[in-house]
Amino acid sequence: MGYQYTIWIVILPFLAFVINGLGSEKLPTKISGWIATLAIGISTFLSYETAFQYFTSPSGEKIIAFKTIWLRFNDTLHIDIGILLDPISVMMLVVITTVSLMVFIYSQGYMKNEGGYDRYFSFLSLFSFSMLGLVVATNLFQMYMFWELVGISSYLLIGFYYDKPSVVAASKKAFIVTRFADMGFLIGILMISYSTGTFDFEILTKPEGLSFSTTSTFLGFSTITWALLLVFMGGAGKSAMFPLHIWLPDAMEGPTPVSALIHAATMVVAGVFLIARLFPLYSAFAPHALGVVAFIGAFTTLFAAVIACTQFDIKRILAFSTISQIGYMVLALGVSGYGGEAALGYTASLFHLFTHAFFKALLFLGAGAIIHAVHTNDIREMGGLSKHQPFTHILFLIACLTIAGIPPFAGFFSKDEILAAVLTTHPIYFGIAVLVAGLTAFYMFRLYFIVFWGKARNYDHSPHEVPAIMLIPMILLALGSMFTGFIPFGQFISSDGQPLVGHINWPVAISSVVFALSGIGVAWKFYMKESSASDNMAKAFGSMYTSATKKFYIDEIYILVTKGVIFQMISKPLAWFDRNVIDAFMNLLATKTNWTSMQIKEFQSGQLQKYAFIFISGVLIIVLSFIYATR
Amino acid sequence: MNILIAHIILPALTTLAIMFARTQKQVRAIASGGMSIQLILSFVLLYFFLQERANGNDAVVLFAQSYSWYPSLGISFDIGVDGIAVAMILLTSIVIFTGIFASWEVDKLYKEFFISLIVLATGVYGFFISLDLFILFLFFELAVIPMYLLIGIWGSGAKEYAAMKLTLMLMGGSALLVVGILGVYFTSDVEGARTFNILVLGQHHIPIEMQRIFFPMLFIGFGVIGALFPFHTWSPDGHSSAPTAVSMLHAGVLMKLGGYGCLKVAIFLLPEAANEMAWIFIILTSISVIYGALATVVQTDLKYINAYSSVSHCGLVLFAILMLNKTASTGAVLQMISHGLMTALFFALIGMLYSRTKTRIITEMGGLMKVLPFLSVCYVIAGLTSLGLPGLSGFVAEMTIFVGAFEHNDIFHRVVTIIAISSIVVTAVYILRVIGILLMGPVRNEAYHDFPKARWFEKIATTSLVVSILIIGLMPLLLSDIIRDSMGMIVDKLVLK
Amino acid sequence: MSLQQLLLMRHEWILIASVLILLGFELNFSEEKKSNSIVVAAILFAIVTLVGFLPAATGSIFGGMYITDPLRILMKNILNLGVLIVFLQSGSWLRTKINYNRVTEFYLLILTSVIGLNFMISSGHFLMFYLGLELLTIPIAAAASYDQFKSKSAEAGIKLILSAAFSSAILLFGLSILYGASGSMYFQEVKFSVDLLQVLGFVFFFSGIAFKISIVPFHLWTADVYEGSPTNVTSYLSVVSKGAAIFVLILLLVTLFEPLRQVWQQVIYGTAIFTMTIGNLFAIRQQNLKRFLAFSSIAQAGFILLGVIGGSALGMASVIYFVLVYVFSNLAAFGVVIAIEENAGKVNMDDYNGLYKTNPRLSLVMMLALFSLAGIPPLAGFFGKFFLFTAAAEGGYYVLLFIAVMNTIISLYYYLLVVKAMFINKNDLPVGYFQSDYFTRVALSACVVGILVVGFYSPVFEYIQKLCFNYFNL
Amino acid sequence: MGASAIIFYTFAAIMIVFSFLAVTSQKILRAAVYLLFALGGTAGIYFMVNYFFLAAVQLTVYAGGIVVLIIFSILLTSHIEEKMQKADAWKIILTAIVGLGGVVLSLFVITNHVFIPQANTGVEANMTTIGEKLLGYGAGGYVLPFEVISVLLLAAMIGAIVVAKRNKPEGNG
Amino acid sequence: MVEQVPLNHALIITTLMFFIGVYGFLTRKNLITMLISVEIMLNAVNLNFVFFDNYLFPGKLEGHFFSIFIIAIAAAEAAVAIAIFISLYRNIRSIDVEEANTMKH
Repeated sequence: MGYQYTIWIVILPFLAFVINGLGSEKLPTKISGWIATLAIGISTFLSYETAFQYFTSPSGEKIIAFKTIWLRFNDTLHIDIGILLDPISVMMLVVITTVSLMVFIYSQGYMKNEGGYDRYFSFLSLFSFSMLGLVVATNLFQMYMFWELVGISSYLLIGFYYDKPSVVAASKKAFIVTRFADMGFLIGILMISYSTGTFDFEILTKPEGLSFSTTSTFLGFSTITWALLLVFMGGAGKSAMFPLHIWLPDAMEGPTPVSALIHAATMVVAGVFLIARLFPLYSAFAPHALGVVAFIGAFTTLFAAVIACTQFDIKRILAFSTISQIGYMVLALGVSGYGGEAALGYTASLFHLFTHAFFKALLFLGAGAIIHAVHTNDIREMGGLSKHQPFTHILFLIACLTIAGIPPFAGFFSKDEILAAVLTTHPIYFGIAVLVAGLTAFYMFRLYFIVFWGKARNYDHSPHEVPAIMLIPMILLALGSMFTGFIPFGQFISSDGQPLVGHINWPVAISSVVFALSGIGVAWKFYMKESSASDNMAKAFGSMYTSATKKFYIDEIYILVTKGVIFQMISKPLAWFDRNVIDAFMNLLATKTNWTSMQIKEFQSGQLQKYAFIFISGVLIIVLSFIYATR
Repeated sequence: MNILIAHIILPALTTLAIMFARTQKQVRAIASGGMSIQLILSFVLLYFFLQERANGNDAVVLFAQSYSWYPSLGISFDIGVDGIAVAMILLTSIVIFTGIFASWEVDKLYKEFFISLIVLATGVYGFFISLDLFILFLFFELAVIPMYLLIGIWGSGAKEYAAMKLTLMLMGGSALLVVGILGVYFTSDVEGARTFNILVLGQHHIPIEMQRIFFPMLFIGFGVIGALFPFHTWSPDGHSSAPTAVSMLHAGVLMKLGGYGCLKVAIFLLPEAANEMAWIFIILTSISVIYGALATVVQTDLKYINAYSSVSHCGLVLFAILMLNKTASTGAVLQMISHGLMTALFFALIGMLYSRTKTRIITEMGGLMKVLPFLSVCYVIAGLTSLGLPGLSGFVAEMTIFVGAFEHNDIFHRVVTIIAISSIVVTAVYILRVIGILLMGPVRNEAYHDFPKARWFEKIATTSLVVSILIIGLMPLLLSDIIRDSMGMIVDKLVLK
Repeated sequence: MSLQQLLLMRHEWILIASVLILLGFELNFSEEKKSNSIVVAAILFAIVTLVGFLPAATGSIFGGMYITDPLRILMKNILNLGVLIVFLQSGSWLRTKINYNRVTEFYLLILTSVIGLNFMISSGHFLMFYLGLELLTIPIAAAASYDQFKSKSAEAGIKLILSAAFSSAILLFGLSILYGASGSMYFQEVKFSVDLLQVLGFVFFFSGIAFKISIVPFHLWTADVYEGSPTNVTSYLSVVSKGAAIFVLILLLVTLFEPLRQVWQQVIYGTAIFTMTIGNLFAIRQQNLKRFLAFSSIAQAGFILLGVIGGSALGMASVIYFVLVYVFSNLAAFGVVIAIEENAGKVNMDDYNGLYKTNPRLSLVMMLALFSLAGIPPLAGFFGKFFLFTAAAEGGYYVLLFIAVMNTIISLYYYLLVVKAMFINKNDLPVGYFQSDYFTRVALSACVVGILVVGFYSPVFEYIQKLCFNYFNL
Repeated sequence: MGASAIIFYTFAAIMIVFSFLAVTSQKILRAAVYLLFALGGTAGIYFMVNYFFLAAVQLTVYAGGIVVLIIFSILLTSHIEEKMQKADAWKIILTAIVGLGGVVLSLFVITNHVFIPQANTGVEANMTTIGEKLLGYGAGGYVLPFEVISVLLLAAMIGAIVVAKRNKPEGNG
Repeated sequence: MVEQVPLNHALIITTLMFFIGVYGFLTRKNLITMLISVEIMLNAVNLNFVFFDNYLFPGKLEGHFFSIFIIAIAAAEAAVAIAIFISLYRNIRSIDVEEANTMKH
């Protein structure tokens, strides 16, 4: 039984992109949306089919469904384009197509009144195509290519409302920051490929056949450690790990469905996927690199959670929550071992990735529904929406409960696994993780209480419930959030392909739930009714609070480095240098020639006798030099 | 008739026909017709080439012909193409074809304009097909000189200064070439009569101490036209003053003569010196790469932006060549082609935008995406090619170069390679900056709404370039393999330390 | 001495015959018909040129005083071509009222000068050489001051004849010393060797020829004389007279002064650098086109020395070939200058602004000529210059070659200045449209054909090359 | 020192002194006359070495022809009494340095050279020999230069006439 | 050959005379006196030829004939030169060499 049809999973969105892109001026607007949705719908169907077929078949082996040489570098290195099916890629296929399909359907309603409908769906299809291509990549370089494509489609989608300057800046920032990270990724790839002579995952994920020198080459790390760190840099860029997270909050300038798809559920977890993909390499050759990964994950999850507590833009809160949640996943990967029980972190991380996709997409779509209704992003201008948008309210609540890790919602299960994995290896990180669980519950319910309860505001026109076409995908996602937790994830996905039996670690579960509930309680206390408690709290933290609202000034530092240092102190002087030193030097050659010409013009004095004088002097000098030479 | 000769006869006939044309319409028709046939001819050449190779003809060059010209000096009209040349000829054909359409509306001395343009193209074709150093040099200069008139007469801004500077600097480079070529000619240990034939010279040895003298001359000589730092300063001024089609041809094709020459003459004929001295030029070129990119970041004139980015990209070409291995050199050729197409597209678009907005300062424009969607999308595609997006040609080229550069594992090569790689970030910065200011944002001026949409000839020009970029970007294997196969001859001579 | 032997001097005889025929015509033309001699002279010289190309016997007569061989015949033919073009270009100037009764005299002066250069090239004895040199110069000095009512013309004449007298006195001083050292004046008898006395004599002697070629520092008369003289005379001076001197220089150096090779290579090495550089530096800022071409021709002389210095057959061939190319290129440039000067009375570069608008053909000819001088392919000048460089490289003079190629950039700069003036610069009052006379057009067309064809038609160079090799192997 | 040597040195002294006077005299006509004396001295030396024909030519062509020509031209262009301006001092100094340098250099070279005389062929410079040689066309004959110089003289004549003869400025129509 | 006068002495005399001519040519302002200086130079050369002829190669007479021709040419040269002087004099009313400098640089 073959998997050849899987190629259509990838190709169909691409076709939708091409049709929508080329026919943008000729197609009726409605049609373009349906073409794209149809394409992704079929892809979704095929993905489920694949998943069913793959996970029900006995072997958990890697399957190459399709492969062709795309570009040859030298005798050993070549880029292939192909489709690799293994547990994580199949899982990702399901996640991506599902969320995509939901977002596509949702967008039909959400974007109805926006211009550039066809452009929107064309870019969205491009994104789905890139993301699908990324996860099924058979080799590092194919992954890198689609990685870049994902970046550019993200850029295009963030910049959808391109006539707003803030949008332009945000899209630019998103692309450049990730690009910077990708540079590291690329160098990492090159280093790995130089050592192994291949890009192929089939070989790279079987570390038995590889050998690396582990002698330290630079700053105490071995080459492979450096390479994997650089690869992680790429992942960190896409997954918005500290300090490369700055683009993600700004990326919320894009249309909200886009945020749901790209900046919550799919693209941002590409980094996690990347590390998971190369996990055998990491754990076999670069434990130090994994340590760094864990540290970055732990730090980011706390850092982002703290900031999220202080923000007022609904989408930014969600963005920071995303960062925080991805930090969780990265942390889990970082503490994981390879094979057996030690690899719980690996499974947990991907499990969280899976559940997170559903509830975070739901959160964003819910946020979209709210924004759609009230035409603002600022939660201080919202309140009492539970009356106006009952369905949205319920769905949003489900999502909040899920992310807070309240059983029996999916988030509880995945988070529990992560906490269990962390606890066994790093108690300090466990402390952070549990704290973050509480913070998460706090800021999510802060959001929830302010928006849906609180004091009702005076809206320009009364907010109303969103149409069915937007509600249906949300409902489906809510179902996912509620029930995916019961999937025996370890059965399907583990680091070494052997089934891993997950079971709930009760002490951990209880502590995390307690923290979560207390977070919710604090939020209820502060925000359910108008109260000054939150302000007092903020005052108590003082400068800490202020810097958290300012996102710890990371953006400012970036601006300083880019605008101040690179732009003002390097590029401008360089441009000046080019014009006024190098070019001036070339001009100087010319002007000096002219100048010399002016200086010697007196030799041609018009005086015959001077001519004769020079004549005879010339003769005599030549003679003299010969006399001198023969002496 | 040999298909290669047809490549230089056809432009010559076209110029002749233009001379006898009367109206602007006729001139345009003849020029576009001639260059269309030329384009077809180039594809035919590619087809024949592939067929020959498929039939197992593994000669170093195909379609070789030799007509003795100055037998006493060993000068003969030796022509022949390998894969690299075929690729470059294709590039030239595409760019000149689009260049004709991009200059559709030249109405001042249009006859002379098209004649000069096609003469320039003839020089380029001749350069790529010749196997004899003398002929090669002849065509090289033939390609450079029409630039003076083209910029001087039809240019804008400080055109006289720019034209003079460009011509003198390029001819300065070619002056070095004379010394280098003659040095190679006289010091090579060819038995019997001396020869200028590259292939013959390539099989013989030149004393290393002579190589040390002539390699820098040849490399810098070709490097000047390839915008080698610090000999690149003709480029910003020249491009900014040149008319559209000329910028296209110049950046698109003419600058490639440099890389091609460095590869096929300097390195091929003087491999030992190349090995020994590569590091000097690697430093220069890696400076070129990053310096050009950084200097681009603050430019505001569209043409300056492109000129400096060309410095960066062409620096990458030379950088790759100096890596002295098959992969990187293949990447260099790919980069030449990719950059040729991309920059031609850029310049074509800049010309089209300029004809509407009458300014090239990006800060004076904005929001063009709304009013000129077609051209803007093309511009974005060009930009994405420039920053190396997969699926477009730039990615293929850059990755091949980087992989090739990583085949060296000493610390020096690693460091310069990483410097070169870092340029892709800077590239992204300036490309997005331009797109952000120029195309995005609110429409800056109400008058923009009256702009004519893209016209048919503009569409032909841009579309053919975009399609070429896409074809290479999506299916690079064919082209890359053609080039790689021919690279062996050059690179096999290099004894790597 | 048989008639056959006398016929060896075919070139000279037919020239002398032309002089006599022209004199006869002059005596028989009425006052109003003087200008007919323009036609007569042109036809006569065309015949002279044609006859020169007929196959001829070679040998030496008058006890070795007169030598003729295929190489020398070729040289004479090349120069004859130049003279013919000068003749054709002179018509319009001679038809002006000021010259109404002095037409034939001009041709007579030029013709006698040509006789002189023929004898100089064919000389086998220093006396013949000297006589030829003087015969080449003295009539031209008179012709230089032909414009009686222009003080500049007289000034040019003075500068020419006095510097020529001075330089030939120095040449003679050197010659006398060489005579004292070697004991003979016959080329086939003298045997030089390297000692200081002969070096002294050689340097003095060399400066006399260098003066004719305008090699720095013996060049200073050039620009002034070129500017002041009637432009036809200037073109004769810059092409024919200079070409003859170059020819005789290479002939003497590689045979007679072969033992002094070390010496003259060093002398030429030094002077070549100065000649190229100074010529170019002065040419940069000239406004008067005649002066401009004067300095450019000085620079060209410097390039020619690159071919001389190797002293090889290839070098010799490249020099001869370059002179052939130079004849066409420079005369084309002068032809345009003459045409503009006669029709608009203007010789300044500013006056050429916008010329392409009104006189596109003339501008194109000028551009071709200048590009050929600058050595731009595919014009003949490119080949000429490349072969000169080849000759220098053959001798291993890479440093000199490097300086030379750097100089070509400067030269390109100022040639482009003129091109810029004609094609790019704007002008409210450009030179008006005019139609040149028939002869000028023929002359310019011939030059253009020469510029375009000589390079491509390789047998020309191959023929010269063969002759030079034969000459060397004698 | 024999008589002939004394006479020789006397002539030499006359030549040098009058040459010098000819190039320094303030009065132009005097300069011409001094030139005449110098040329005459030269002729005397020619007589001494038995080159009578040459001496005769020297006297007739040089002294008789050229000097007269010069004097005529002086009369045409200058006032005889007028004193000529002196050249600038720096010019004189520089020129003197160069001239002296030239003398020193040349004499240094010349006097350091050992001349080896050849055996006398016994040919006298009498009129017969000269006549034969001047019209001889074999080796040692000078008929060709003799003819060439006739062309030269013709050219010089034409040239001189063309330059010196003045057209009426207005022409004749 | 003059007995008891060594060749070197004779050559010293001619060299001196030659450079006196050079000196005159470089310093005299009047064109005619410049011509006179040239004549002196030529005369020195003539003497040189004669001395070499007479001392070193007696009986060959080459120097002798050379001198004759030099004299003839000097005459022709002088004639043309003077004609041009007169032409210049007509134009600028002066035969001062320093005033014949309208063309320069």
